[in-house]
Amino acid sequence: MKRFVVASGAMAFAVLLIGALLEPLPSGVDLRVAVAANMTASGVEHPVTAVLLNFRGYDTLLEIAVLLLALIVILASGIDTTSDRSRATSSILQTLARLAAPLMIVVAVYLLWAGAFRPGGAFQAGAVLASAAVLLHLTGLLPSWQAPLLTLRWGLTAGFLIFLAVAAGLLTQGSLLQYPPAQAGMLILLIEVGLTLSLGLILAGLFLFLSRDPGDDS
Amino acid sequence: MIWLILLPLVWASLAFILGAGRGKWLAIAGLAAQTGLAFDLAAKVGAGGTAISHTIGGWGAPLGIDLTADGLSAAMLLLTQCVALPLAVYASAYYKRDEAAGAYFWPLAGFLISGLNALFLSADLFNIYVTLELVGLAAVGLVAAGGGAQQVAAALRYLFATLVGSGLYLLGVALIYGAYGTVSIEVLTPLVTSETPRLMWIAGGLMLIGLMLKTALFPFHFWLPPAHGGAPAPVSALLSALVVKASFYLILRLWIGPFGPLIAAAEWLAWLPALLGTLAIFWGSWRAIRAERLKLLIAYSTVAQLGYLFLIFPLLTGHGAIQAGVMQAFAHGLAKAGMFVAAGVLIKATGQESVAGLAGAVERLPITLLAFGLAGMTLMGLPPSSGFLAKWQLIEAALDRGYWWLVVVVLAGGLLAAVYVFRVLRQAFLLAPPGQTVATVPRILEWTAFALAAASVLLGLRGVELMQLVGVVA
Amino acid sequence: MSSGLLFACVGALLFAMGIAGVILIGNLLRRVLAFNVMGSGAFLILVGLAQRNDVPDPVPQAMVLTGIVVAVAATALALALVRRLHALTGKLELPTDEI
Amino acid sequence: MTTNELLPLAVLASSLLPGLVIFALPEGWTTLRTTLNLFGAIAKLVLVAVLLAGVSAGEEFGVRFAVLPGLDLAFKADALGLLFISLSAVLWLFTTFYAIGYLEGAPHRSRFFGFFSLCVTATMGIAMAANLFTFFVFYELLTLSAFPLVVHRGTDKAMKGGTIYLAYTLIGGTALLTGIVWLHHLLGHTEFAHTGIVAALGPEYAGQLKIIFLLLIAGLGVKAALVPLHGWLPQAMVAPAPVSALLHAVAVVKAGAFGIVRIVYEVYGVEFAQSLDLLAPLAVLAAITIVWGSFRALFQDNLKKRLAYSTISQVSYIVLGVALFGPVGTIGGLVHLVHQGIMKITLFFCAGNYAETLGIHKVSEMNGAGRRMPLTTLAFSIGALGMMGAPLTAGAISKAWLSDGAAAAGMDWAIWVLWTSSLLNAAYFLPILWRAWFRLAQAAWPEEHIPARGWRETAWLLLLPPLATAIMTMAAGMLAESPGSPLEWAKLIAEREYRQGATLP
Amino acid sequence: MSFAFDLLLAAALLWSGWRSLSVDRLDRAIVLFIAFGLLMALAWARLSAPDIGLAEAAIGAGLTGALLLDAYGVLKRGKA
Repeated sequence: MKRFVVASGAMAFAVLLIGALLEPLPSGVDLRVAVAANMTASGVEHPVTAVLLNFRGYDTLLEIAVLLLALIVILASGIDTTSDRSRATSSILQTLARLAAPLMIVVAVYLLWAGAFRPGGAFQAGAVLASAAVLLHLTGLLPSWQAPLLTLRWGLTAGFLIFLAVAAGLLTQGSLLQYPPAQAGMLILLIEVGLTLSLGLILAGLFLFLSRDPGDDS
Repeated sequence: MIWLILLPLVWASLAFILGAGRGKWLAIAGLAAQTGLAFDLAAKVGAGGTAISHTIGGWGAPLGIDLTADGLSAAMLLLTQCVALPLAVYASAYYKRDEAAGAYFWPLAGFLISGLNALFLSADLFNIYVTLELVGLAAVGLVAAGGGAQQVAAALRYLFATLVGSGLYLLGVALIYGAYGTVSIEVLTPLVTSETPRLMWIAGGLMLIGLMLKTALFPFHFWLPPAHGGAPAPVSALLSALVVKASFYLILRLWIGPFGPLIAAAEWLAWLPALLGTLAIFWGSWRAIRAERLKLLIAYSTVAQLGYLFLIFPLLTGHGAIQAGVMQAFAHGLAKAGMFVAAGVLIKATGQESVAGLAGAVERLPITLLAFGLAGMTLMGLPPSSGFLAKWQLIEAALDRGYWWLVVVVLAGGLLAAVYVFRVLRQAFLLAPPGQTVATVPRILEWTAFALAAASVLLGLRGVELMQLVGVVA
Repeated sequence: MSSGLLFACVGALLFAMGIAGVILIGNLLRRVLAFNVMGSGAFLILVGLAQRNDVPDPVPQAMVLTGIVVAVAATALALALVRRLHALTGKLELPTDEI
Repeated sequence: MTTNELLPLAVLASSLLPGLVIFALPEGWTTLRTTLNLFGAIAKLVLVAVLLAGVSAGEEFGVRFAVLPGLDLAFKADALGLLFISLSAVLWLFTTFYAIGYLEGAPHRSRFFGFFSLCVTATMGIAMAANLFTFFVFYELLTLSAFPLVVHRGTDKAMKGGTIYLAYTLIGGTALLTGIVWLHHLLGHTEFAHTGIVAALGPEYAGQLKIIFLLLIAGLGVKAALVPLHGWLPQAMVAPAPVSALLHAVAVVKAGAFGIVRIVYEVYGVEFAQSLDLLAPLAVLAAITIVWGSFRALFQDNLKKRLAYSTISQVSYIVLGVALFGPVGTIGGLVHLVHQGIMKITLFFCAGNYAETLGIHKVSEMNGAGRRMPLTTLAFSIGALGMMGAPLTAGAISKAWLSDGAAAAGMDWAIWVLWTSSLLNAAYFLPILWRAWFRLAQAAWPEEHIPARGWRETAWLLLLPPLATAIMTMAAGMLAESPGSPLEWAKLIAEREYRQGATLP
Repeated sequence: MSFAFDLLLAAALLWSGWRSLSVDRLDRAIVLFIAFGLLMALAWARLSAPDIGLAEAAIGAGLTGALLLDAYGVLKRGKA
């Protein structure tokens, strides 16, 4: 009964929504213009990066906080002792590794190549780093992390703190994250380096802390 | 005012770097500073008589993100810091050294509070989404932290509730951006008219439902009692006093902001929250009256008290409704925090979770029980207390519009509250069973509970400034 | 019909699918899947609707990037709790009894 | 802040501050606690004396604080208020003495005296409230702070009594609140003023005003124990004797009665209330209560319960006096507010003495008590005779004025009510006196705690207060016409409450 | 032409999404979900949002998938 009600409700909702989506919409604000107009002042050439780290950099700041937070929650929620070392022998995982490894290499290469002519991709870079670490771990090449040591904790928070410091430092310019156009590029680059490192560590941590087990203490 | 957001982020991450269970002094110092900032901001807003805003990155909406502090935001910020600071002091004494539950309390609490402050200040719908997630995940983490099966289950239930809630909200934001190309509240509000596309209605509905889910308004309250009733006392207090208020604040903000024209086009909409609020009051009180465990009783009382907040929606067209809502938010925030921490002391001392186990508590822990009583006074809405002022304003606003049944609901709710509050006090006044052992608890725990409860009562003697502050709109 | 709108509609369907899943599915791992599907739907709508005339708009794209990271954080958190629950109770469902 | 503003606050503080300090005191520090109590009580008496002098000299005492925009916490010490204040202040002093003696060595005394002082503070606030909002604040404060005293013993029986007490008073409070907010909504304020404030509203509101009046009286009627809202009072007699004495003979029930006085005279205005024909029904209700209370008292064997029903009946004399249109009735009612307090507290003190000294709780156990405890029994007799309205006692004065008032108001039936009540009073008091004085004592007392030593039939602290109040009873009766007596004060008030200067005999 | 491809992609997305929720075996569901993630990446590319595409591929499909699979592996052994 419940199934039926919920399913039909969801169906009806989807239909309603699609109907509304296909209606003609009023012409509101067009931010593309604003973005394009301010690209030169943003300190980067790639619009998405400009939005991500300059125009709406504050969102990103909080987002990193969310990510860090998630990691802390995972640490806080305690260690589960059910897992054991025989993971690497699981057939699915090895198939996945075989399937995903080439793809990831391709992605990483693409990223490097792309990074050559446009700044950005901190997320992608970090993510790929993390995924690489994960893959290594899955194939048994990288042990999972046990307790977060001081250095690791620094590494995890470094990117966030750098971002925070820059943001706060720029308060001298009048408001949070107000880059002076001249140094904007350099500052953003600084932030991105930090982020890439910490994002990589955090994303990897999400996995490596989760899959920790009392067995391997190397 | 930007520091209200940055400070907690800083001390939270530093506390994390310091390691498990450390950094309480950092947190308390930071919170003390924030409290000062919040008062300062409130004073500025109140004196200036106009909202203060901060354009991040100097871009300004719609391209950039704006922070705006009008009377409502300033008031909520004030409440947040004023509740969080005593709770921090309490928590610093509550968790034993290297106790699993407390290992990561400080970072989590820090992120939670920064999320709340950011939410109250933000004037950008998508940015608010991020803050919602920050608050929600931190809250879930606090519930789960080092807990047993029951807490983890409660945390999961809570997690999915809050994720679905923010998911619905996000979809709403997506539709709004699609329709108007902006997510800045100031820019959006003038664009919306009563003959807005259907998308806008859908967006409104989605956001409203999502936020009601996060506020645990009946019938979306299912997740709240296990989560608030199962968590450690300081956490329950934080969640009941502040977190649920955040999503309520957001509903109110959107209701009188961008979605105003839609509401005006369909007056009857205002009765939906009021109706649910009414049901919440009766159902929550009823469950509280029946509850076996003390903290569960308090959690259900939260369900009931949240109901009052939603009674104001039909009255928003009149005057004084928002004031009543804010007063209720303050009353419940302070009182419920006080009550939860008092319950924490009682449980710590008697080692019993059940209401029945309280017999004789009044002899052993008079201060804590006095705190519980004062908080109860506020929840019952008996004078002199902020709860009473809230009820008074609510009733008067209802009379202004001639909505008699709201008056009846408010008064009946007060009586029901009396039933469950005195159910506890009565038990505590009974003679102690022979051979009952009571562990000694740090004095500071009792006194923080008392301070919070007393604050909720004393506010009932001087509400003028607060009400004037709330009167300040952008 | 522009591909933007097309994917927006797909997003709508995915969102509905996901939310129904979150409500109905008891198995927590599947519920996590459903939540992710739901999120993807919302993201598709955000970008697709904004680009309904197929002109790329960086702002919603940046928002979606943020959203994806938030979503993965939430997912990891959820999985951690699920595993914790499983370690404690050996179950993959939430206890149905309301306390 | 001028002295005239500070004085009312000082009156509140004189019991509030000692109370708060006492809460914090460790159980053992008896001396300090006692000193604080007595200091507070005496300080209050002095302050009240100053106020009395000032008001009779026509000075205004008052102060107000804004709680919300357009909502003030306001105090004024006017003639009517002072009537109640001075009564409570005087009796508080005696009761404090009595309680110290009564609770010697009992547990939780800090708690007891703390809440006790809170109750007195609340009573003072009620008396000095300058608007209905303030009145309500302290009215509910009284409800709350009395609860721990009712359940002080912590037994299941006490809990039952306490719960019933709460159920009645909280529901009554809700009705009262409804009326007050409604009124505030109509008028924009609820300030008390001579000759009333609601008359300004105009005829089209008559219907609403009647309903509001009903709500207000219902709310206050609970504390004033008007039939059928009286059920809690006999149950609340489980409280220790000093509590019954001060709270249930004086503070709580009087708070209700006093509230009715304020409503009729200073909110509705007695003439306006008459024009809405609200007074006659009130009078009828009072009459019913008077007769019913006395009638029920006949069948109570438990001494305190019998006194409780007698209270129910006697308090309604006040309401009746208020409801009798015309200054004479007013004076009768007001003066009875004081007289009933003095007499009834005497009776409760004595009842407490019997219980503490000889373990007597039942009328049937009273045989020969008079021989064993002559002084206590003498005081008891005076109080009882006063209740019956015997000559030379305070009761006689009240009854005389009340029946004159009834005649003046053309409600002759009320006179018959008074006579019936007096007869019933006699019927339930005289047997007690007869047993106490003339029946022979049975072999042994139920449980004798305090042995007699010569003249000292019981502890001094238990003996002196009832004697003092008994003497006051006689004095109030015999010196009624002399200046400064309750009667004179009541006349002063009555003159101010009637628009056309009152015509007094 | 490209629109036809879009339609195909849309259909694939819906199908994989639906199956990942409805298929009875959990491991299949997870693999399907990873496929879904990769298809999402393609969709992003079609929406001229390469950044999201990369992120989706790396994070959405890669990391989430890995997390899910790992959890699945542990839980399955926990059950057995």
